Amino acid sequence: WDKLLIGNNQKIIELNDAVQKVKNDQQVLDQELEFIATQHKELEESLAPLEKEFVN
Amino acid sequence: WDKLLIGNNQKIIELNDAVQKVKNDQQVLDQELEFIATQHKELEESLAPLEKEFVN
Amino acid sequence: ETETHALYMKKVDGELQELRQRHASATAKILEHKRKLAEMGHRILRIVVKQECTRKV
Repeated sequence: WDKLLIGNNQKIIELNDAVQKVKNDQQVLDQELEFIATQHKELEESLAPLEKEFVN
Repeated sequence: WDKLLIGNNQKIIELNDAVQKVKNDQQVLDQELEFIATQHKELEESLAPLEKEFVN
Repeated sequence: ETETHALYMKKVDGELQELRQRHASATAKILEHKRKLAEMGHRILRIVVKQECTRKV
């Protein structure tokens, strides 16, 4: 029992670290997504006048 | 030992919350990625006629 | 109780494994999106250039 209890305690610490790492990785991806959204907006904005001219 | 057990219990509850949150965040991230894919497709579709007209 | 803990942590281990896989796939998708955006930016630029030329002629 003792061994299992101590092992669990150790494992909890490891898992907490692992969860933290996944969280950090997600944050990086969130930033990337924001970057993509900004770029996409820029492209749309540069496309708008072209389309306007095309229609006329 | 009781203290350790209670501590483990508490930490596991916290761990559970953290994992749940990370899972939800990943879900949101995946949805955002799908949304971006749709947006890109739309942008590409509006590019096509312009290219046909101007770039030959 | 201690055994339940051990069992639960095994489950968390598996969930983390799955999350890492999803993360890897999301990273790949993001890279692909970035590549696509760069490509579309290039295409838009080409249209702008051609349109400008047409206008001057």
